[in-house]
Amino acid sequence: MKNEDNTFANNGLLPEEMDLFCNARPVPYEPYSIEVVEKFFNWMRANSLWIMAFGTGCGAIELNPLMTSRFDANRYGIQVRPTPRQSSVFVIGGYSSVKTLKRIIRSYEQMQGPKFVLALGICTINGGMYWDSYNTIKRLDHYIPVDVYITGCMPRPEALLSGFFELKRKIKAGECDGANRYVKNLDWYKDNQKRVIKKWDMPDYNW
Amino acid sequence: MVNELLNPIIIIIVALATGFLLPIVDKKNKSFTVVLFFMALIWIGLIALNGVVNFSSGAVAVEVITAGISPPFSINLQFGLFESVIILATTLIAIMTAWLMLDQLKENVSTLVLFLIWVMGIDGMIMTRDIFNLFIFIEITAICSFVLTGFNHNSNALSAGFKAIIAGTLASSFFLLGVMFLYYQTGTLNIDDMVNNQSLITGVIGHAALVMVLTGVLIELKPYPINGWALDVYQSAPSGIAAMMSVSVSAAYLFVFYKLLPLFQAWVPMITLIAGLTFVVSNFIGLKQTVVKRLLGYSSVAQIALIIMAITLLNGKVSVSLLALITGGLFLNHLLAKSALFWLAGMLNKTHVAQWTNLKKSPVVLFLFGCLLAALVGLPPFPAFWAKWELMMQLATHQQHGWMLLVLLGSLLEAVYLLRWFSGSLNDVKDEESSSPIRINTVTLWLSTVALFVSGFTISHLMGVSITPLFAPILAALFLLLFDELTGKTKAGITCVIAVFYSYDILLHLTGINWIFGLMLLMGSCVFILGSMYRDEQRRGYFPLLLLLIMSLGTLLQAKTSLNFFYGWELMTMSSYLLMNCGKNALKSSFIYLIFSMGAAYFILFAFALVFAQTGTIQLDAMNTISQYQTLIFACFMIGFLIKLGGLGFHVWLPGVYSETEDDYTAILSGVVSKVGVFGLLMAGTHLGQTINDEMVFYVLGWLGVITALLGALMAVFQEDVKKLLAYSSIGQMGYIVACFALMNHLGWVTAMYLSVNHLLYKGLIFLAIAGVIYRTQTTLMYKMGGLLKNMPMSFFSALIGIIAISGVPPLLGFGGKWMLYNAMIEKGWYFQAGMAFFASAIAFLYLFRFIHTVFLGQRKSEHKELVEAPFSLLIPQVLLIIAIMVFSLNAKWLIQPLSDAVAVYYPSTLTWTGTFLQTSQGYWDGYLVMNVVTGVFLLPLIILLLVSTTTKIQKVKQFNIVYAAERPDKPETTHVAYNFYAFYEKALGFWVKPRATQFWNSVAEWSHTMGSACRILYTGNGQTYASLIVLFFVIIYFV
Amino acid sequence: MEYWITKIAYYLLTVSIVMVYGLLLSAVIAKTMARVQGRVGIPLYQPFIDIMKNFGNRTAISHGIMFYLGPVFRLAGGLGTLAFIPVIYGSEMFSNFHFAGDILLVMYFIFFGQLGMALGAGEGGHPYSAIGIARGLAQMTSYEVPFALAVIAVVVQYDTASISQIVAAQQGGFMNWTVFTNPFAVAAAMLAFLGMTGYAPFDVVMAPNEIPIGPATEFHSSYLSLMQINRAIFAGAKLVLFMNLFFGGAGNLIELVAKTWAIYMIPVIVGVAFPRFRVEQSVRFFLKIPTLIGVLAIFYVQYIVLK
Amino acid sequence: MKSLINRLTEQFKVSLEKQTKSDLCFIRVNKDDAEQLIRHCRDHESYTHLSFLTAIDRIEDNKFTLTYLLHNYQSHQSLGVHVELDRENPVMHSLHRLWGQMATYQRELKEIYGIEFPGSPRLNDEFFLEGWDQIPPMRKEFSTVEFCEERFPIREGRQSTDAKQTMKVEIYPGRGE
Repeated sequence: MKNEDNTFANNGLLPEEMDLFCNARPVPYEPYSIEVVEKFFNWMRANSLWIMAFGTGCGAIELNPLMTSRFDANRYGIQVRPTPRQSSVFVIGGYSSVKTLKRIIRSYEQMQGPKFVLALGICTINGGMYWDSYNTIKRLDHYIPVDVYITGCMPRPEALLSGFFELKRKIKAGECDGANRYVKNLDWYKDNQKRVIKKWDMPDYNW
Repeated sequence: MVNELLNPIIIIIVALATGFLLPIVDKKNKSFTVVLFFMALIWIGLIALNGVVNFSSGAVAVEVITAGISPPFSINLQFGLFESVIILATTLIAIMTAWLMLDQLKENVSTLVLFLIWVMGIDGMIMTRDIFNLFIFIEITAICSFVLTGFNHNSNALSAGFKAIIAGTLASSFFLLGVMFLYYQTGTLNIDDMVNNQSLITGVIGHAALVMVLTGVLIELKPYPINGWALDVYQSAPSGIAAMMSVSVSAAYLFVFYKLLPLFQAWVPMITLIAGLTFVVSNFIGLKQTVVKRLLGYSSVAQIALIIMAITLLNGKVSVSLLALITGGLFLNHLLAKSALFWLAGMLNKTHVAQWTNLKKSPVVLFLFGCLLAALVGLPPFPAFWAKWELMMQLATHQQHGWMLLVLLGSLLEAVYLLRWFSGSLNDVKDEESSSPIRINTVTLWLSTVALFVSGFTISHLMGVSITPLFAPILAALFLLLFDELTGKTKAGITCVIAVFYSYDILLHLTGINWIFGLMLLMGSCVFILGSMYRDEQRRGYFPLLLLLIMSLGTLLQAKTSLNFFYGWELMTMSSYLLMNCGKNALKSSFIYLIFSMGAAYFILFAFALVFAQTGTIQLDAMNTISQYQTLIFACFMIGFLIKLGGLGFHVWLPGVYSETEDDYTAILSGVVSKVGVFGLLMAGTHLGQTINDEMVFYVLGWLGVITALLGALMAVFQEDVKKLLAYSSIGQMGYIVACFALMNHLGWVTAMYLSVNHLLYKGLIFLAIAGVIYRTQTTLMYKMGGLLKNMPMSFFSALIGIIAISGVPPLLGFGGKWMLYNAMIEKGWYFQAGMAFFASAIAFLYLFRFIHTVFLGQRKSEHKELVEAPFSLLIPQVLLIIAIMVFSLNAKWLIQPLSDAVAVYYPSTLTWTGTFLQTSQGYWDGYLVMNVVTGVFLLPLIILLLVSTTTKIQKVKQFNIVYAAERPDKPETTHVAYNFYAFYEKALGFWVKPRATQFWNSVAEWSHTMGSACRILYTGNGQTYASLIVLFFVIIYFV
Repeated sequence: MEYWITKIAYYLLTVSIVMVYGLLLSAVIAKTMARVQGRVGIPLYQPFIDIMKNFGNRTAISHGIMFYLGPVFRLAGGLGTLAFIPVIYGSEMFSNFHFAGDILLVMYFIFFGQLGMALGAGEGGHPYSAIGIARGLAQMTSYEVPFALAVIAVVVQYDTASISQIVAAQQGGFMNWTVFTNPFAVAAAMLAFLGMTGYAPFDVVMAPNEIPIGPATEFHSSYLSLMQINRAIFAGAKLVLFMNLFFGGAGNLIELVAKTWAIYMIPVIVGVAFPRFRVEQSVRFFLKIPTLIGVLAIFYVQYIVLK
Repeated sequence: MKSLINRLTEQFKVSLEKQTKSDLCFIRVNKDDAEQLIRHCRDHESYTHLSFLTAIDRIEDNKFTLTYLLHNYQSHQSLGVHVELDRENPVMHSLHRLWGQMATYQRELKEIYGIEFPGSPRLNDEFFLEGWDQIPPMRKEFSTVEFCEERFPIREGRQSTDAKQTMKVEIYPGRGE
C-alpha cells in the first residue's frame, strides 16, 4: 500500500493512469497556534455550515424540508453547496451501499478540512433494517470518521436540526477533529474500505 | 565573302540545296546527314543573328530581288530587324526541336528534308514582300506541316493532319483567289505597292478579294470558332512538331498578318473582336482541358489572339517601337515558354494533366516547369509581365477599357488552368510509375528558361525601369539556391543574416509610412526566420523563396513607381504561393490563394492603368493629380488589397492556407504578408484619398471592415483546427484595420497602423507558440491537445500574452488599439460600426478562451505526457516579440508617436500627449498609469493569498484529482471539453456564418467550367464541321 | 510621492467600503428574499462569516500556477474595475484612479478578471468549469452589445468618454440624468445589466443543478474567499458605473447607497420572477429587443438630443 | 386467452401452467423452443412488448425458472412464458435479437443468478454490483447473513426482535390470535 517515499502505491490504477492522480499522503493539520484565533474560526465554522449536496440514501429526502420556510436552516448559516471542494459538512443520508460508500469516500476526501460528517438514520450506526443485506455496510465509522449520529428511521427534520446544533456545539468546543482522525488513522480506514470495496479503481486517496 | 554567305537569300538557297544534298549524302554516310542538316540550320541561324546584330545597330533593311527579274516571277525578300529577330527565334526553336526529335527525324532522310524545307517555308513567309511568293511559302509550310504532323503514323495524328489539310486547303484557296483579284485590281503583287495603292481596291471585287485574303490568313491564325482542326493537330502531332506549329509557324503567320494589316483597316474592329473572343473563349475552354498538349494548344491559340488584339488595338496609336515591345514581349514569351512546354510534355510523355504529379522528386524539372509556366502566366520577371503591363497602360491611355477587362479576364482564366497544372504537379502521389525520378534532357529547357530571364531583363531594360531593386530579389534567391545542399538550420541562419543586412539597407532609404511598414515587415520577417531554425529537415527551396519573399517586400516598400509596386506585388504573391506549397496538404488552398491573388493583381493593374491614362506617368506621387474615375480606381485598389487581407467575401483562400502551410511560415504569412495588404491600402489612401469627394466608398469600406471583423471572429469560434481558428481570427483583426483605414482621418489611420503592428506582434507570437505545439504534438486539431501548460509553460506564456493582447484587455497594448478604434469611430460619427466592433471584440473572447483552454489547459492526453517545451530556436523570437509587446504596453507613446507623425503628413494630428497621458477629442488614456494600477491591484490579492497560504497546507495535485460527481474521470479524452466547444453558440448564431462566400465562389468556378464546356460544343472533331465552319466564317466576314 | 500614497490610501478606503457594502447588499438581498418566502433568512453578517471561514480552511489543493492565480486575477479584475471608476462625484477621496482612463478602459477592464478566472478554472481541468466559462462568455458577447450601444449613446450625448465628465453633465436636478434625457440608452443598459449580474433568467453560468456552479467548481478555501470578495466588489463597481453613467452619479455616500440599492433591485426582482433561459435563448434575447433599443438610443441621441 | 393457448399448442410443445387472471396466463415451454415461441408471439400474436425477464431459484427442484412476461397492447393481455433451466449448468439462449432491452435483463440475471446467455452483448459487464467476488448473491445457497458477518463489521449490542412477537406483546397487547 505504501511506497518507500511515504506515498501511496495506488495499486487500484492501471499503470498508464498512475500519472493522472496525485499519490501524496495527506497530513493532519494543526489548529491555529493562538487559541483565540482558533476559537474564533471555530465559531465561524460552526456558523457557516456548507452541506455537501449528495443525497447518499433515503434520508436525503429529509434535507429538502430543512431548507424550506418551515424549518429554514438558512438562518443557522446552513446552506447547500454543489461541490465537495467547497463544502464542510457531509450529511450521510441513511443506509449506504458498498457502491455508494465508494463515492462517499471519494467525496469526503475531496472536501477540504476542517470537515464534518453528520450520519443520519439507524442504518449508519448498525445497519438498521439492512443488517443482513449483502451490499450495505453496517457501521459508517469504520470507513469515515463520523462526528454526529442522528438515529431514527427516518429521523424527522427537527431531529436533523438538533443534530446540526450538536455539531455546532462540538465544533465550537473544538471537538470535531474527524478530518485529522481520518488522516492519522488512514491506513486503518483504508484497510476497512478496501475490505468491502472490492473494485478499487481509484487512487488510494482521492485528493 | 562572309557578307555574301550571310545574305538572307542564302537562307532559301541553303535550305533547298541541303534538301537536295541530304538524300545523296544519306546514301553514303548516315551520320554525315545529320551533321549536314544541323549545319544548314545553324547557318540560317547565323544569318539571322548577323541580321539582328546589324539592324539593331541601325543598319537599313535589305531588299532582295532575285534573278534581276521583277516579281512575281522572282523572289522578293525583305530582311530587316523584325524579320531577323523572328527568324533567329524560330530557327533556334527549330534547331532545338530538331535536336530533341533527332531520333525520330533521322530514321528517314525525307523527314529531315521536310523539316528543313519547313523551316525554309517559315522563313520565306517571314521575309517575303511579294504576296504570291507568300502564297507559295504558305503552301510549302502547310504541306510540310501536314506531313510532319502525321509522320509517326499515329492514327489520331493522321486524321488531325487530314483535317489540317482541309482547313489549309480552304485557307490557301481563299488566299489565292484573293491574291488573284488583288492583282487584277492593283496590278502588283508586292505588298508594299499594294498598300500604297489601296485606293485601287474597290467595289465588290476588291471587297471580296480582301475578305478572301483576310480569311485565308485568319484561318491559319486559328481564331475561335474555326480552330478545331488546329487543336487536334496540337494534341496529336509529335510534341516537337506541335511546338514548332505553335510558335514558329504562328510567328510566321503573325508577321504575315502584320505585313498585310494595312490592307485590312476596315476590318480592324472585327478582327479585334474575333481575337478578343478567341482569347477569352479559348481560355474558358482551357479550364475544362485535361490533355496536356491540347491544353497548351488552347493556350497557344489564346496567346496568338492576344498578340493580334494588341496589334489591332494599338497599331497606329502608339509608336512602332512600343508596339514592337508589347507584341515582341508577348511573342517572345510565348515562343520560348510554349515551345519548351511542348518539349517537356513530349519528353515526359504524360498525356493527361492528372498524370503530372510527383515533380518534387526532380527539383530541376520542377524549377524549369515552374519558370516556364510563370512566364506563360505573365509573372515577373518574364517578358510577358512587362509586355502585359505596357499593354494595359497603353490600352488605358487610349480608353479601351472594355478590352482591358477582356484581356484581364482571359489572362485570369489562363492563369487558372496553367497554375492548376503546376499545382497538380506538386502533388505527392504514391504510385510506382510516377514516383521514380525523372531523367530527361533538360538542356533545351534550360536554354529556354535562361532566354526567358534574359529577354525579360532586356525588355525591362528597354522600358527604362531601374533594374537593381527589381532583379536583386531574384538574384539573391537564385544565389541562395546554390546552397540548397546545406542543412536547414544553416540556411535559416544565412537567410536571416542576408535579410537583416538587406532590411538595414532598405530602411535607410525609407521615410514616413513606408519606413514604419519597412520596420514592421522586414524586421518582423527577420525575427520570424529565427523561428524557422526549429526544424531539422533540409527544407529544400524554402529559404531561397523566403528570401525572395522578404526582398520582394523590400521592392514593394521602396517602390516609387506603380510598375515597381506592381512588380513587387506580383513577386511577393508568387513567392508566398510557392512557400505555401512547402506545407503538406496546402496544394488545394494555396491554389485558391494564387487564383485570388492573380485576380487581386489584375484589379490593381487595372487601377494603375487607369491612373496612368490620366497622369501619363507611372510615378506614384503623381497619382493624386487624377481627375476622373477616382472612385472606380480606388475601389479597384480596395478590392485588390482586400483580397490579400482576406476581407469578407474574398477570405475563402485564407483559412485553408493558414491551416495547411508550414507552421513557422504561417506566422510570417499572418504577421507579415497580410500587412502588405494594409500597406497597399495606405498606399492607395495616401495617394488617392484626398482626391475622392464621395464618402460613400469609405462608408462601404468601413462597414465591410466591421462586418469582416464580426464574422471573422464568429467563424473563428466554431473551428476545430487551431490554425484555422487563428486564421479566421486574422481575418477578423484585418477587418478592424480596414474599418480604421476607411475612417480616412488621422486617428483612424494611426489606429490602423497601430493595429497592424499589434497584429504582427501578437498573432506572430501566437502562431510561433502554436508552431511549437504542433511540432511536438503532430496535430492541429485542438481536441487532440489539452493540458500542455505542464509540458510547455513558455509556449503557454507566449500564447497567454498573445491572447491578452489580442483581446484588448488592459494593460497590454491591445487595449490601445481598441481604445483608439472606438475613439476614432465615435469621432467620425460611426456609432453603429463602433457597436459592431465591440460585439466582434467580445466574440473574440470566445475563440481566445477556446484556443488557450483546449490547447494548454484542461486535461492532458496520456500520450502527451512526455512532451517537452518547444525547440529553443522557436522560443527566441517569441521572447523578442513578448519584449516588444511589453515595452509598447508600458509606454504606448513609443509606438503611437511615430505612427502619428507619419500620418500627420497627410492629416493633421488630433492626438495630444501630456507625458504618458494620451487624449483624443472624447477620451483619454494613460497607459503607464494603467499598467501600474493593474500591477498594484494584482499584487494586492496575490499578497493576501500568499499570506493566507502560509497557514494552510496546499497540496499540489494531478489532473484527474477533480470533483467529478463523486466518480473518477475515465480518460483524459472524455474529460477534456474541447470538441464542438460552442455548440450552443452555434445553435444561437451559427446561421450567420454559413459558408456563403465559399458557395458563391464555388458557383463562379462551376459556372466558368460550364461556359468552357458550352464553348467546346463546336469542336466535334469532324473535318466536315470544321470546313463548313470556315466557309460560314468567310460568309459572315464578307457580309459584315 | 505623497500624492500617490494618499491616493492609494483613499483607494483602499473606497475598496473597503465598497466591499462591505457589496457583501451587505448580498446579505440584504438574501434576507429580503427569505422574508418574501416567509423565512427568517440569514443574519446580515453571514457573508462575512462565510468568507472568513473559507480563509480559515486548513487544507487546500492546487492544480497548478494558473489555478492558483485564477482567483487573484479575478479579484484584481474587480479591484481594477473599481479603481478606474470615480465613486462619488466631486469627492477627491472617492475619485480613485479614474484619470488613468475613460469608460472604454473600464469596459475592457471588466474582462480582465473573467479572463484570468477562465484560465484558472481551465487549469483546474474540470469539464464543468470549461462549460460554465464557455456559457458565460457566450452570454457576455451578446449582452455587451446593448450595453456598448448604450455607452456609445451616452458618450455621444455628452461628447466625452470620461466618466466624471459624464456625471458632471448630469448634475443640476434629476431631469438631467441620462435615464430621463435618454431613456432608451438606459433601458438597453439595464437589460444588459440583467445579463451581467447573472441572476435568473440568465444564470446558466453558475447553474448549480447541472454544472455545479460552473467555473468555480474546483475552487475552495482561500481561493473561494477571494472570489467571494470579488463578487462583492465587482457588483459594487458595476453598480457605481451604472449609477454614474445613467443615474446622475452620487454626491455623497447616502445617495450612493440609495441609488445603487435601487439599481440592484432591478435584476433581483426580475431574478425571482423568471425561470432560467437556455444559453442560446439568452444569447438571442439580447440581440433582439435590447439591441434594438440600443440602436434607438443612438438614433435618439443623434437626431433628437443633439439637434 | 384460451384460443391463444390452443393456437400455440397446435404449433409448439407448450403446456398451460395456470391462468391467474382473465388477462394473464402462464405457459411452459422447453428451453430450445422458447425462442421460436416468443418470436411467434411477438410477430403473429401481437405480444410486442416485453414486460420483463426474471428468474426464480427453485433450489428444491434443482432448477431455475425463467419467466418472460409478454404483453399485448391490443387486447391488453399478458402472457408469461416459463422456461426451466438446469440449476447446475444454467444456460439459456440469448434472445436479445428479439428485444434490445433483453440484453440488459440477461446481464442482470447473469450477475445475480449466474445464468449464462451466450452471445448476449456486454453480458459480463457489471450490472449493479461492483467488484463482486462471491457466488451470485440471489442464489439461494448464498447466505447473506453469513456473508455480512464475515464481510461487514457489525456494531456490538445490536438487538433483533421478532416482529410478530413485538407486535403482539408490546404494541397491541391482548389482541390478535
